[in-house]
Amino acid sequence: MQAKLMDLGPHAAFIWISYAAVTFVVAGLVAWLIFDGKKQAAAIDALEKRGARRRSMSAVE
Amino acid sequence: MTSFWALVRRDLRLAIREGGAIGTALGFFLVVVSLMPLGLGPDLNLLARIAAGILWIALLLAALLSLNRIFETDYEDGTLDVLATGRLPLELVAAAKALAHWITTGIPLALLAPVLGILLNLDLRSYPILVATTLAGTPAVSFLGAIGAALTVKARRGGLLLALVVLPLYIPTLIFGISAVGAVMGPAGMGAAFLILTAISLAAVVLGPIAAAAALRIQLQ
Amino acid sequence: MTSFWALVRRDLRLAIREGGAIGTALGFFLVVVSLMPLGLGPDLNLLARIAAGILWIALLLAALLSLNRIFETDYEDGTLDVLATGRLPLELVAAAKALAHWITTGIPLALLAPVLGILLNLDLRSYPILVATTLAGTPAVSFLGAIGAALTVKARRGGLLLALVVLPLYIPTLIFGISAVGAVMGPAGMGAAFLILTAISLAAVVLGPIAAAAALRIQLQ
Amino acid sequence: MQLIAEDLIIERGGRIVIDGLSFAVSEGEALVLSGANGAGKTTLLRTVAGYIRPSSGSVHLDGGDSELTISEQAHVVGHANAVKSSLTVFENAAFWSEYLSGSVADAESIERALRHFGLDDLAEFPAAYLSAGQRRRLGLARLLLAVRPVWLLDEPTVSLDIASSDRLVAAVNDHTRAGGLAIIATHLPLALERVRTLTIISRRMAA
Amino acid sequence: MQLIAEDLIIERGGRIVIDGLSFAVSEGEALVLSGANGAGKTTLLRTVAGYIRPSSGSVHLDGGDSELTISEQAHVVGHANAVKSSLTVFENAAFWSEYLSGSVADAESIERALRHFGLDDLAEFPAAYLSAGQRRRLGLARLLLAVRPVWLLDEPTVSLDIASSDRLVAAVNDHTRAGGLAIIATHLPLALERVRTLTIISRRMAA
Amino acid sequence: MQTLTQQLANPTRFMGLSARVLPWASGIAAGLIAVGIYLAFFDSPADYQQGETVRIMYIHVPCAWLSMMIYGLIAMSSFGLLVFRHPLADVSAKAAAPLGAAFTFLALLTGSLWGKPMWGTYWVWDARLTSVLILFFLYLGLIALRAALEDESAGAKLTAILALVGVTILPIIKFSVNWWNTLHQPSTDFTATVDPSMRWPLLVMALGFTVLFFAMHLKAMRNEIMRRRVKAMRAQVVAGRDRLAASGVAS
Ligand code: HEM
Ligand SMILES: Nc1ncnc2c1ncn2[C@@H]1O[C@H](COP(=O)(O)OP(=O)(O)OP(=O)(O)O)[C@@H](O)[C@H]1O
Ligand SMILES: Nc1ncnc2c1ncn2[C@@H]1O[C@H](COP(=O)(O)OP(=O)(O)OP(=O)(O)O)[C@@H](O)[C@H]1O
Ligand SMILES: [Mg+2]
Ligand SMILES: [Mg+2]
Repeated sequence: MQAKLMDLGPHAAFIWISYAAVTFVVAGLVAWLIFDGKKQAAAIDALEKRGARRRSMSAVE
Repeated sequence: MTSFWALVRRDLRLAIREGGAIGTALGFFLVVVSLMPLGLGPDLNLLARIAAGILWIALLLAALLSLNRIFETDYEDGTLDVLATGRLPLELVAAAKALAHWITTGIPLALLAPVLGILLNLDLRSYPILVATTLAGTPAVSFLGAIGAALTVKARRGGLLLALVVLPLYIPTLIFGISAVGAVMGPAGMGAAFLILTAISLAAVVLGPIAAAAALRIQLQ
Repeated sequence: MTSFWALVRRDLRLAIREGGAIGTALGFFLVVVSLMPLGLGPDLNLLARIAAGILWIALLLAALLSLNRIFETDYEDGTLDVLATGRLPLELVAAAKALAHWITTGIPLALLAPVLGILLNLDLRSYPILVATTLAGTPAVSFLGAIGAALTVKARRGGLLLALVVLPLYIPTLIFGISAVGAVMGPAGMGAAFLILTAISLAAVVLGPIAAAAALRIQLQ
Repeated sequence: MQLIAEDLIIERGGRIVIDGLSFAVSEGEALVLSGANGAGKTTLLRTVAGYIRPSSGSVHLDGGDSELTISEQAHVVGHANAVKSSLTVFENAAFWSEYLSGSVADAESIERALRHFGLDDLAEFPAAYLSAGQRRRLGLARLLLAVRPVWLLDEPTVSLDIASSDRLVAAVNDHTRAGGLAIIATHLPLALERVRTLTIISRRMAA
Repeated sequence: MQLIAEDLIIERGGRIVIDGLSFAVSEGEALVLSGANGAGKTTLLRTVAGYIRPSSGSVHLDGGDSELTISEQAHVVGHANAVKSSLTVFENAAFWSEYLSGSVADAESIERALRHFGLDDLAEFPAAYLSAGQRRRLGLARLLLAVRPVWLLDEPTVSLDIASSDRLVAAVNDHTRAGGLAIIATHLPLALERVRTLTIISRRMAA
Repeated sequence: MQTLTQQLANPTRFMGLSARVLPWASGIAAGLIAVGIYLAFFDSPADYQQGETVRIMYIHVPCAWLSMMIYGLIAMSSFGLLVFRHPLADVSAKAAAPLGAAFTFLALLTGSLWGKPMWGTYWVWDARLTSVLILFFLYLGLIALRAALEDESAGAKLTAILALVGVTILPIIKFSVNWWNTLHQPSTDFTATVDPSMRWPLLVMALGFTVLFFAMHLKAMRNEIMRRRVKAMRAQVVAGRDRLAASGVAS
């Protein structure tokens, strides 16, 4: 429908699919990052309630 | 049966922890399927024609790469000895391990089949049939493969040897597997090939564990 | 260097005793080459066209099936610990093992190349070039593969994982290997592809052991 | 219940290792196998467990469940521990409990077994993190995870510290006191109750 | 010659196992490491051998060949034996002799090493045929196949019968008498000469 | 500069700093991309050769650039881990891998979708396309290898080695078009060749995507640090119950 508004020629579908795919993937990544962040924060809270001291990350090696 | 499912669950868990299992299998299929054109030349018509072959070759490869260790690790760390003292007959032990193997390679391939379909420009309506064919044929690969794996338990770097032993067993599956997929893609629809493929799988599910268990008993001595 | 050759000889001996080595490799190549028509359909023209691809795919397959255990068995039975106490740098240990692997898979393939040539009706005079190309390209497979094998030593059923890790590294070899063999078979003769292939192999022979040794050091901890 | 071996002749790799051995172990009794390296202790145990078929003679269990083979009524702990490195200690134990008893494991009995061998602290760790002795203890914990009348132990004290050895001895004593029987191959003196010793003489080497 | 460890702090899997340990072992001396399972004996030995890098502190060998690392001057015998099943006993020994000494092995010295550990009768057998103790002895035979001043032995007596244990003790005594030094982790009392004991206290478990 | 790296080296400082930067970065990325899209669709002409499909360029090229840039970042982080044992280096490498895989996938996808109208096919096996595909597989290999290894510190270092081995692919991608004749556009010094009317939207989009990645990477690193904290705290809780010396847990 947009395509009629804005004439993108015979290959409009390719353009729309490209932009849609990028939007979809980026949105998915962002959603995952936010969800994951919430999950870890909740886990830290729960552990603090159980009495674990907050400490900096366990370093690699 | 508790023992049986306990074993299946343990093997799935090990597969996930030790080799990434389903994710790795998917990645592997993706790489192999997209590498084939490199080996065979980038002729799209040709590729479409041999799509079924590519599907099955990727599966056989995954099987050969993952089967060789299914009994070997258990043998080496003493687990097989203890498994043999269970009330579960060794035949069912072998069946449980083959089943776990099928779940970690056959199912990912079935999941990937539609993706491959897209690459090959397949008709949307044929996806369910494609998936069904893959699911029907792949058990044969795992259960026949178990025989080879059991036979080569003690040949410590037996990858090539295992391949040499099982590839001949795979030939019927390969032939009918390819023609079943081909039939799906062509106009004929699901046909005799699909039925034969299912029959082969059923036979493999029954006979594979029996042969594998016999081989394992000898290796335990 | 005594240590180096002692290690190469031991690995060859183990390969022969444990997996049949050269015989198995030859058998394996034959089976794969004769299975291809099953997977791809029996079109002789087509097969001739993709002969080079078949040759290389068979080699990669053999490598994937045999590489995964080259460091793993040594790790599991404690040999790697002791190898590390030798005066031979771990880089040369890795190189020795990769060399032994090349001898047991690369050389059989070179031996088999003329047989494949017969199957494909090749001109007799091109055999030496065909063999030379195979010999020039196959070291890359073993030495790059050693990196993957070293990285996956602890992933106990790492067959698929190893494949996923090394296949991307193999792609340049595959591309130039195929075009080098293709050039041999076609009118162009040995060309740039052959030189690039040799260059890749040389780079792999130098870099592979370094990366593999770094990975092994980490696994020894 | 009595485990009886009659006129066993056992070959390994074409050589006769055990030549005409008979013995019996009764309920409540432990039999210690001793003998030099290579005398045939492991071979004998694996024959009793049913892995190796003797060239002649037989092993049978009088008074056991006649529908089951000896190996189905026995715990076998061999040189290898049957421990999976990538599972946690608890997962390892839970699997064997479920597999060997054929019924879903309850966490408490698993924890009891782990506690007996001092592994309760380590329950959530991957078995890859265990030291050699801890790993051996995990292998031994199997003995307490399912009730089986016959215990076949091949050098169970390997890698164990003194405290753990004592715990093993206690477990064996409990087992025999409860009417089980055990055959144990070992090079070390163990403070077992109700024990007899069978010394296997090597047929080929003085060393 | 003296092996000196200073202020070692060693982590495994994110946990500190050895926390600030210093010790020294001189020429002609054997140090026995004892301690409960999981105390950190293997960890310490592997750190001395250079496999594990300590989080802090250092290990060095005074008076050794300064061009070589400690591990290049040491024999390491760990829990695993580094024996290849498909090679014969002699081939196994010959390979290690050649590899570790860097020169072609003469059959006689290999046979001497095998004889010391009572393996000469088995020289032509594939190692797959060995019993557990015989296999361990083959692993130990490596000690006599190349001359190295430092011996790092992790529970060397596992699976050995009494006669073989004595032979091992004799080998260690010969080694220290000739000016070598040894660090030996073990749970069993060994009749060594010139020995000191270092008991590692487990940081985390009583059991 | 010295102090900045030092500040960043400390995970706690990093958490504080990144918490302040993150909203700004996200906002700037959203703004730039919005402007970029406006420019791309309403303020730039169709190409005289390629017609309207040229608008795919405004996402294809940023994704393609990012795919390489992210791999470069992973390689640098890996180097930092292996050589300097920088505590955040591995967090950075681990966080970047899935993002890199995603952008590489998008570069491949948008490229194919552009290829169909331009070249008449979705895919050709030419040097640039193949090398980007290899890059994608390398990302998959990095992710799979790390996932398969139980021991996190060994896994980190092994993955770093693989990343450094794979880095040889970057120059191949970059120069493939110049070394071999391919269908694909050569890397241009595009200030010179691309018309300003297309240059601006492309630049804005490229900048927007880069900032977007930067923001996502920060967030992913924060998540990873928290994940490690959770793990350490879990071990600590277990330790408390089981007499496990609390100081034994790494800090
Ligand atoms: C799957 C297919 C494709 C892949 C993997 C791909 C990959 C890439 C990569 C990696 C770059 C960055 C190059 C650099 O910075 O040097 C790039 C840039 C570019 N691509 Fe593609 N591409 C694909 C298809 C296409 C198609 C079909 C077109 C248009 C006909 C196209 C046009 C461009 C243009 C114009 C640039 C910018 C070049 C520059 O000025 O640096 N690409 N592509
Ligand atoms: N798989 C095998 N094939 C052939 N011979 C074997 C095999 N296993 C063991 N033997 C031989 O059988 C004999 C008995 O071995 P066994 O393992 O039973 O000894 P053991 O008493 O358990 O010794 P150890 O105290 O060292 O464990 C040995 O001489 C050994 O060489
Ligand atoms: N690979 C590893 N990863 C993490 N932790 C480990 C690892 N190996 C050992 N540990 C832990 O480090 C501690 C010391 O182990 P180590 O193997 O050094 O003990 P040990 O003194 O040799 O015990 P044993 O007498 O049982 O051989 C143990 O608590 C163990 O759980
Ligand atoms: Mg024994
Ligand atoms: Mg130890």
